[in-house]
Amino acid sequence: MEANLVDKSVIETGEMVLNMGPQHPSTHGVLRLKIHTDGEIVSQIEPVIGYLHRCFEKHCEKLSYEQIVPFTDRCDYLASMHMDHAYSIAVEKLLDIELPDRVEYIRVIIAELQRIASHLVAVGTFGLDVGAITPFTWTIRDRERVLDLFETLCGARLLYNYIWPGGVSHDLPPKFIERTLDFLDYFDPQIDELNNLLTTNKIFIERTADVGILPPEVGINFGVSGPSLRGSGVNFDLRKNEPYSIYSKFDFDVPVGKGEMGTIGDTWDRYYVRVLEMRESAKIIRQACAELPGGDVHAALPKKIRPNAGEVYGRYESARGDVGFYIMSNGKNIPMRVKMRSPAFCNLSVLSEISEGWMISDVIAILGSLDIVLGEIDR
Amino acid sequence: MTSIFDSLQESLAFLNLDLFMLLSLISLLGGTVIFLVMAVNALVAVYFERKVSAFMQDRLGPMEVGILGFKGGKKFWGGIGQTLADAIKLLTKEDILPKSSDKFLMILAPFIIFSGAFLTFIGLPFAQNIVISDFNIGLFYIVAMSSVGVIGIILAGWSSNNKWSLYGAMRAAAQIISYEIPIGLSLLLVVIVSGSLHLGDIVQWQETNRWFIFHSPFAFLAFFIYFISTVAETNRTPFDIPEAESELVAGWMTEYSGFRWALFFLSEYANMLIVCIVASIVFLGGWLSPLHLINIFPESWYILDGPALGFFWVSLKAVILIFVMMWFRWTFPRLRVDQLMYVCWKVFIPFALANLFFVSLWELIF
Amino acid sequence: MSEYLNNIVYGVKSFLTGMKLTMDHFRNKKELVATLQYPHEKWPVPERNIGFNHSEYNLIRSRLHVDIDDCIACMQCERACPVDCIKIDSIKPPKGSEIDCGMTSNDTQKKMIVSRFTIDMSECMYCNLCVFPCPEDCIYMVGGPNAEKHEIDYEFSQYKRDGMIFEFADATDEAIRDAGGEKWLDQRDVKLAKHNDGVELKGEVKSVKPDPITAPIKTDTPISTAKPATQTSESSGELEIKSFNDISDKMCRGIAKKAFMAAKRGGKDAVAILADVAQALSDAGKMSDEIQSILDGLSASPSKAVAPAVEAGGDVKVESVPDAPEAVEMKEFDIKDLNAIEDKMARGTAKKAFIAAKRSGEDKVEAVRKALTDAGKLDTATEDLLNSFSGAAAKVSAPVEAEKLAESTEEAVVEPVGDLPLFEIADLNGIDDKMTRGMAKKIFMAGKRTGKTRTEVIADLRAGLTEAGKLDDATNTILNKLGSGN
Amino acid sequence: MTFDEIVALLDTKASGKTSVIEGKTVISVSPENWSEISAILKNESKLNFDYLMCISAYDKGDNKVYGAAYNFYSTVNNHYLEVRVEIEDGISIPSVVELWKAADWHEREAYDMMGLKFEGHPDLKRILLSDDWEGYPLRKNYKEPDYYHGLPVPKDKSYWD
Repeated sequence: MEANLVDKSVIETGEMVLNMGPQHPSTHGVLRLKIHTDGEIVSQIEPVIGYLHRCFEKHCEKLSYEQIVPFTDRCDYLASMHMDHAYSIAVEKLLDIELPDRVEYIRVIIAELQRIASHLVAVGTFGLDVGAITPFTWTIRDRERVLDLFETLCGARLLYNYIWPGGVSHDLPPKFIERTLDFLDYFDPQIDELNNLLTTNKIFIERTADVGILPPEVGINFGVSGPSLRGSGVNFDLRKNEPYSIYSKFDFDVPVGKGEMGTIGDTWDRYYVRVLEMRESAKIIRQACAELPGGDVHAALPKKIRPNAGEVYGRYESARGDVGFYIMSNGKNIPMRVKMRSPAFCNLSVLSEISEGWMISDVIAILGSLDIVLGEIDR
Repeated sequence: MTSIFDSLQESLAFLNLDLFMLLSLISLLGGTVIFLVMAVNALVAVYFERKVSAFMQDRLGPMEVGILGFKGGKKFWGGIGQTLADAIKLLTKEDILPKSSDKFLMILAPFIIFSGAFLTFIGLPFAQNIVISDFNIGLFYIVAMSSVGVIGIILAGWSSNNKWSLYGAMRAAAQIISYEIPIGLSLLLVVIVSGSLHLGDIVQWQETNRWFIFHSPFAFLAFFIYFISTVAETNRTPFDIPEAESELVAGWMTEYSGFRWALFFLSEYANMLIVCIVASIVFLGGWLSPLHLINIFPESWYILDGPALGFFWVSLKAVILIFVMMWFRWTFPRLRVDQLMYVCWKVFIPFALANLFFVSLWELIF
Repeated sequence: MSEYLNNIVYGVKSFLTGMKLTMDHFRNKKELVATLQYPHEKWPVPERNIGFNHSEYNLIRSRLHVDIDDCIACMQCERACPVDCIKIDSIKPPKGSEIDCGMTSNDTQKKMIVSRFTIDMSECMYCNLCVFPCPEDCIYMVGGPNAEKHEIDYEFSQYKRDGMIFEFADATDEAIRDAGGEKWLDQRDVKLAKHNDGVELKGEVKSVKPDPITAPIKTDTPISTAKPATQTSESSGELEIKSFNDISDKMCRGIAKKAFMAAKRGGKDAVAILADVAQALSDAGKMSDEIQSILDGLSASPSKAVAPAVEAGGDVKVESVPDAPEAVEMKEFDIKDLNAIEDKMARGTAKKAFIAAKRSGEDKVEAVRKALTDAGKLDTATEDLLNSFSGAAAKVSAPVEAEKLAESTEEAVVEPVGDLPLFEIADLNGIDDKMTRGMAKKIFMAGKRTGKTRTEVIADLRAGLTEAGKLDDATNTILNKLGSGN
Repeated sequence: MTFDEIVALLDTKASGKTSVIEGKTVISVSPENWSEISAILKNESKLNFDYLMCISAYDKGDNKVYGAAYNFYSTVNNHYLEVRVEIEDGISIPSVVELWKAADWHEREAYDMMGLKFEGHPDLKRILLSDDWEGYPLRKNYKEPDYYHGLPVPKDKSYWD
């Protein structure tokens, strides 16, 4: 009798394909996720990228080495300084330039300030993803102060074109160091506030701990890097393991996920690593500011960049992870090939692996904890 | 306790209308009053919410729009005309119905939600004699009517023909129906103790004894269960999973715009007002002054209780509760849908049932 | 159980901590407010405003400015720009002439006249790269040493994209001519004309020519205005329901539209439709002079979809469109205009003649007319079309030459907008004869390599095949098909 | 391990199948040997290249030879290696997705941008460009299309030049 009530041919059960994006509040840009769901449970995720593809690598084949710098800015627009720095380091490796000390110190200070700014956005938007709005505005408020510093430094607030191959475009403005230290003094208690408001909140922990666990070996196999990998307990930071620039001079720790609230490598760990890294960055900035030497920042700027034929692979620890610039030169002033290994590209590729079996809300949280920037993924 | 309905009937008697006409006239007047209350509430509450959120987030909130050239003061009252401007914008916006939506249901849904809130106001006293119609079973009526809205939500989600809307509707249905239970159980406590479903009688009980929240430790707990459940019932953070703007875009409201969306908004804030007024009447002594917290003061002190001040006390208590709701919203992250159910079925309902049992014992013993 | 309770206790504790924090911010902590009330308060300017040294340069990236008096046209900034948003043209006075180009503020003798220095700020990406190479320090982001002269310009906006192109060169035409820049001036004028042409088009497809016959003017209204000529519809030869919008009376409009729809559904042609409409209106007793004139106007040029219509009603708004008639006259006879010809065969013939005429430099209109008459395909509609151009032809000749000149000097030839993409080589497989097919493919490849458009390639094919005597009917049909885009 | 040690080790494991590009610290492998060599790189405990940093496809500019440069890193042994696999147009390279999941998207990108085909890749399709894109943009002989889906591609700024 009951069998007749339900006509199975009419009422079908099955998976639903949900298109999250390209326009969606939580995809952090124009990312599209094809989500196969069974009710709220996600069974398969297929990220579709390329909506922000701006032909960075093709551009590079038409532009001289100096002119590429503004375009690297636009790859990771939340950590432009890191992109500049990574590219510059690769080109300098190719040119074999020795930099003045002052340049290196300035670069480190700027890069770490940028790391703070970038992590503030990452942490804030992660809060937004799990529904907490106030932490986001607080972090944006603090980031604004970093951007103010950058504005006095080079006149721009988002896309700087500041770090060049061979040096930096301008010397530090007067009082920059004082203002930076002021900012750090102001900033330390703000992290505590953030922790009280968000990090230790019970709902936040419920939402993020034990969710989207990324085992370290899977992370390495997928090429995940940066805070996302360190959240899984892998102590790997290029600043420590392969110190470039002058990072070997500074004393700082590499925070890794410890699974304090759940399992090692869960979403909460990835989030908390970023919070801790901000403190470490502040530590580095203080040391660098104390030791900042004098000198001319333009001493090593090459008149014309025309490297010998050859190639170089430069690695750099950006806010999102391991940026690589693979530059092939054929002896002209225009590179033959510039390939950018973008960290968020690899980080995103692991999304489908770690978020299957979780709910839609968790997918958002996991995506937020990977801290992707679409400009960098699509290039 | 006389109702507005009764007093209007008396005062309009001189018109010598036949009964049908008289009743229609009174209903019309009453309806207008309710609508005005809802509209003004939404205007004020939205402004209030914006300012509260802005100050909690180190911002200033709306500061530019004024009314007739008056922009308000420097800080809190700046941009006083913002919500009015928003309302005008919403009413004049293009009305969009998606091509493949179920048009009839989609048009119908906001009105169902709206009438759910609207009808609830009929039995809701704002003060001793300020109630449209005074029911014997006022509490029961309010609880029943405030759950009508969920039908509209399901219709809205279904008819939009949008997967996000559908998710929102399903979540909303599950959530609202679940949270009806702890709400009902907490209110049942009051009914057991005071022995009446009539809101006037419940306040009467509190006048002779004390605020109900201080009746016993269990009543104290019941108040919190009730209050937090109503936060969930009105779909507000941390329980706003049907809307969940970071997950479901805008949940069941995704495809709505303009006037229809404004109706949703109106009813959402009206629901907030309703649950807060019910909480203040049932648990916090209604139109009684704070002196009734514990009735130990001499008789002459109770001048604060006059009928004129009743409205003031009710609204003050309601406003404080609304502020707390906003405070929640701008502090907490959002729960996940299964955790929401966990909180309801594994925390609130066991506690509410235990409460019920112990309060009954309490009544037997004391 | 204890874990359950611990959880609840921890939760409540953490909630209270959070709520205390937000309450703190709500009540005090006003100094943290980050909002800047923009039009009333403005961003403080970083205080580094001393000189032009790289170390002292005040760094605001707001807008590029050029002190043109100091510019020596060394082109360094143009070369440095990654997005090509700077364009500099300069004219060097001939040797021995006595023109003094002036001195820069660094006491450098200028050797050239800067005839053009344009910066397109809508393309600028504020990278500051152009500032550094300048030997005379004359290009900088506003806010530099001349900050008092040029305000820091955070907020410059324009209604049109063109408005973001800033011209800094101030050399007069006289000066340029004196310095021997006639050629440059001519080229510039051609470009400007081209530009203005584009501006008038407002992005619409250039395929259908506007009606040169003046609009049917209603006798009893004093002034009537032709709507902008660009308002042509792509579906030529068809009456549109929009045409009836000019009828002022609502009732009449409704009746007319209803009749129109009915007639259209019946598959009638334009004249029959109009007759139907007129019939319906007079049946309803609504026929007035005004409507009659509108209908007359429509029937006079049924091939023009939207006849430049009369502003109906008593009060006529005079929209001054001064350029419109001129633009109409100046429009050049283009091969795409021939697409308006209904008959496929006739269209083919016409196009062939057009191309031939274009090559030999004859009058295209006459050539087409002749070819069509020879083929016996010249019907009234086509005649009208051709007539519309014959008037313009004389005036067109001058710009055509100018354009040719421009073409010879410039690489970039504007591709006609709206031309179909080049078809695939496989499309030629329909040709039966092997020899013909091979020949066609060869011609196709040659055309493709030189980047010709579809119509050009087809014209080439036709010409080539005819020459070889291989153009039979079947092939012709295939080519026609390709030409019409399917 | 230094580069020379790695080369020596590879010589003992698979002699003759790898060669060092002159003047560079880069190993060149032919596509037919690549699957064997890649397995050695990953599984040999002394090498243990567990981290595939990047696959850069490149075009030599002669319209014939394309290549992929693999940059490896070992998080355990802390050493680097760059391997190049060069092919003529049309020949496919064995995929290494089985060994390094990171290769999945990188190989798709190399296919998308440079038209390298990877044999054994589970789902080799375009990643950054749309599926119906024609040609491989990073090839030196790539010509931008005049039309995309019937829309003309604006290439000149007629009013501006």
